[in-house]
Amino acid sequence: MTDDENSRDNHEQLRICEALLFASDRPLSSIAIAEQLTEGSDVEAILLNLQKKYQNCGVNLVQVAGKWMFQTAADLAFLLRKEEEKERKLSRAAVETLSIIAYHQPVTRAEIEDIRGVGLSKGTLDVLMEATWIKPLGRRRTLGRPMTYGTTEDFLVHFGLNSVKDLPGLAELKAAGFLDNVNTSRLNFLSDIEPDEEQPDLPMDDDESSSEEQVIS
Amino acid sequence: MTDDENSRDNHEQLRICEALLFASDRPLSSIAIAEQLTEGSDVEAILLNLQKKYQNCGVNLVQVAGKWMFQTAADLAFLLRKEEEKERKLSRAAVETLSIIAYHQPVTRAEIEDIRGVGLSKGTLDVLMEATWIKPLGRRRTLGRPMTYGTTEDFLVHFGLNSVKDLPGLAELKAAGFLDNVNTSRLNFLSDIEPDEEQPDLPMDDDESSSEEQVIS
Amino acid sequence: MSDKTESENREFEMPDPRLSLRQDIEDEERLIVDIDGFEGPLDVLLALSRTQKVDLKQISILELVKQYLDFVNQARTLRLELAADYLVMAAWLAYLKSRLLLPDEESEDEISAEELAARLTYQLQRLGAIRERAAILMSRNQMGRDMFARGLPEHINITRSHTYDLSIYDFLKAYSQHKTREAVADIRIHKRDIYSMDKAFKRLSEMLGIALDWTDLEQFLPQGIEDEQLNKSAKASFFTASLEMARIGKVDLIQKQIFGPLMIRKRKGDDEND
Repeated sequence: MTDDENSRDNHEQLRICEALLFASDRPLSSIAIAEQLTEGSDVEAILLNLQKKYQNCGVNLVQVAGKWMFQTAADLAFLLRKEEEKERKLSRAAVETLSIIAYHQPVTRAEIEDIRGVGLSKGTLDVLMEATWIKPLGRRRTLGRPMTYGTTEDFLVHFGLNSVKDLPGLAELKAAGFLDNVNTSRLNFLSDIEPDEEQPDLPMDDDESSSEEQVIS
Repeated sequence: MTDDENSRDNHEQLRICEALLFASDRPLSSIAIAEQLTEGSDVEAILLNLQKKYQNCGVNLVQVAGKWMFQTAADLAFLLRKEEEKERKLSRAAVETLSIIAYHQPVTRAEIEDIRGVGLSKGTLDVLMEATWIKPLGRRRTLGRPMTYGTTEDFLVHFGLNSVKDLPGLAELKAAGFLDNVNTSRLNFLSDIEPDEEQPDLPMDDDESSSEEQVIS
Repeated sequence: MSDKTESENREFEMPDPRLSLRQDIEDEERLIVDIDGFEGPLDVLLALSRTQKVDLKQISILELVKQYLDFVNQARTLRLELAADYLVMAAWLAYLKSRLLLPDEESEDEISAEELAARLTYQLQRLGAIRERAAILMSRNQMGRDMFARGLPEHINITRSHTYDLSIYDFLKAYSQHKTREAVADIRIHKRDIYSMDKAFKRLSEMLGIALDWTDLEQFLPQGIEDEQLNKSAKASFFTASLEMARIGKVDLIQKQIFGPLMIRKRKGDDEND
């Protein structure tokens, strides 16, 4: 292939990427995109090129939930904001519960209640699940095998996060010890803290590497 | 306004146009677009500019019935999915049947009908099977040797579950607000789900030679 | 409620608006608390700690305990119904206060007062921290509000593992709805053996002729009933029957102490009228 042909081919691959991503209202993984490209194409490089191309446009190519998608530029929010489209009205309890789940996942209902110091009213988890922001993650291998919850890809997309590792202030919370195991005996400061030796279930506990799988759902 | 400012403003108007057309769920008239731009902007000129910008891209700005919209470039139409491959919604009956199979597996067709209190229309199991969410598990050692069904690996992958035991139990559904209309005391009338482990069904046998994969469950 | 994010953001710099010093009340130091606005005792403690206008790391637990107990007392003065949670916390804080004030006795079993105070501080800080994160999270640009995805998506031939679209929510909802219907259909009330009131009335009337003086009602109960439920039923029916007989003037009833035996006697001169 001549240089000229080569660059023409590159341009073609970029166009295909562009068409795929532009047509979709969901983030696409680079693997899914690569399937549509000529074999041997460097999909990551093409995506970065495309991202650069749209850098200053009204539409940007962003990475969310470990995938790629086009969305309108954040600085145009005030112009585009649709007032009539009611944003999801979440109760204070729901907002707090959502952030506890996001930062502590996988987390059980009892742990959420412990952190908030109050029982979780019926329907709070239901509302968050209906919004497709949380999902059951599996059971903890402890007494009673309680269900744990975590956030979904939709959650990441909605808040423009590439992964749960990108949650604002995660490192500070961790450093302050606020993400340590939650003792779920109610009013736990009344009783002595039992050493929590339970095996963390499932993906995503404190080690960074495992949270990756969690993001991809 | 200096020339420089002027061109910056033009670029801004172009960006707004671009974002509006990208996010709109229908083609927009130039009048509708003009409403969102700074007064006195030459909307037609901006749109023509934008059209030119996208001329050789994977996406083009086209005019349909006097209105403007972004569309995948005609030469990339091969990327577009054929209509019949569109994502389909499952019927209510199918979703319910799937949930019963998931919670009660291994379960026969007659049992599903018994549990739902209504006959299973032809094709419901086929649809679930086609979706690769259920599979035959083997025959029950009872009169008539009816086929039993269970969920597949794909089913677990789809919902991000490790095992069917990770499905929330009744008490958890209740706590999450799903069973709102059920009086708690009545929950006693409902048995919680215990995945049937003790008595595995017979593997598919002699009379079906095809069964190799199905045995492995 | 409407500008939730904004007001929640502010909440972190200013004393909680739900705690206010009301000037129009004689005792101008009185802390008026909007209990409905709070979600549990920890929430109240957190709000109170913010009125100290110090970094959460330097909260004075003693001061906080005082404020909380004041808060509970105020609520009681106002006859506001306080949930048990609040009272449990009050009791615990009072205990903590006494422990903090008294010289600590060396004890192996008990956790030191300082340790208890530290745990409370930790809980408050943790809740405070997650609240801040919640506010930051909600103030982020949100999809569908501040930024938008393609409004006119075109179907692209991306191979997906599934052609069917089903969310876990819809899946669980379907099963729950099924269970809800089942719950309604499955109610069965089992027939129970009962000892009818008529039967009790008859037996009591007959036996009263034999008993001459005050007799414990229990004595009239039929003997040898094995079924506990039936026994209870008999007891209830005999009690009701005795009341009925007292009402129509056939017997006198007396009970000398609460939960004591119920004594019954045929009313004098009843025979003549009969």
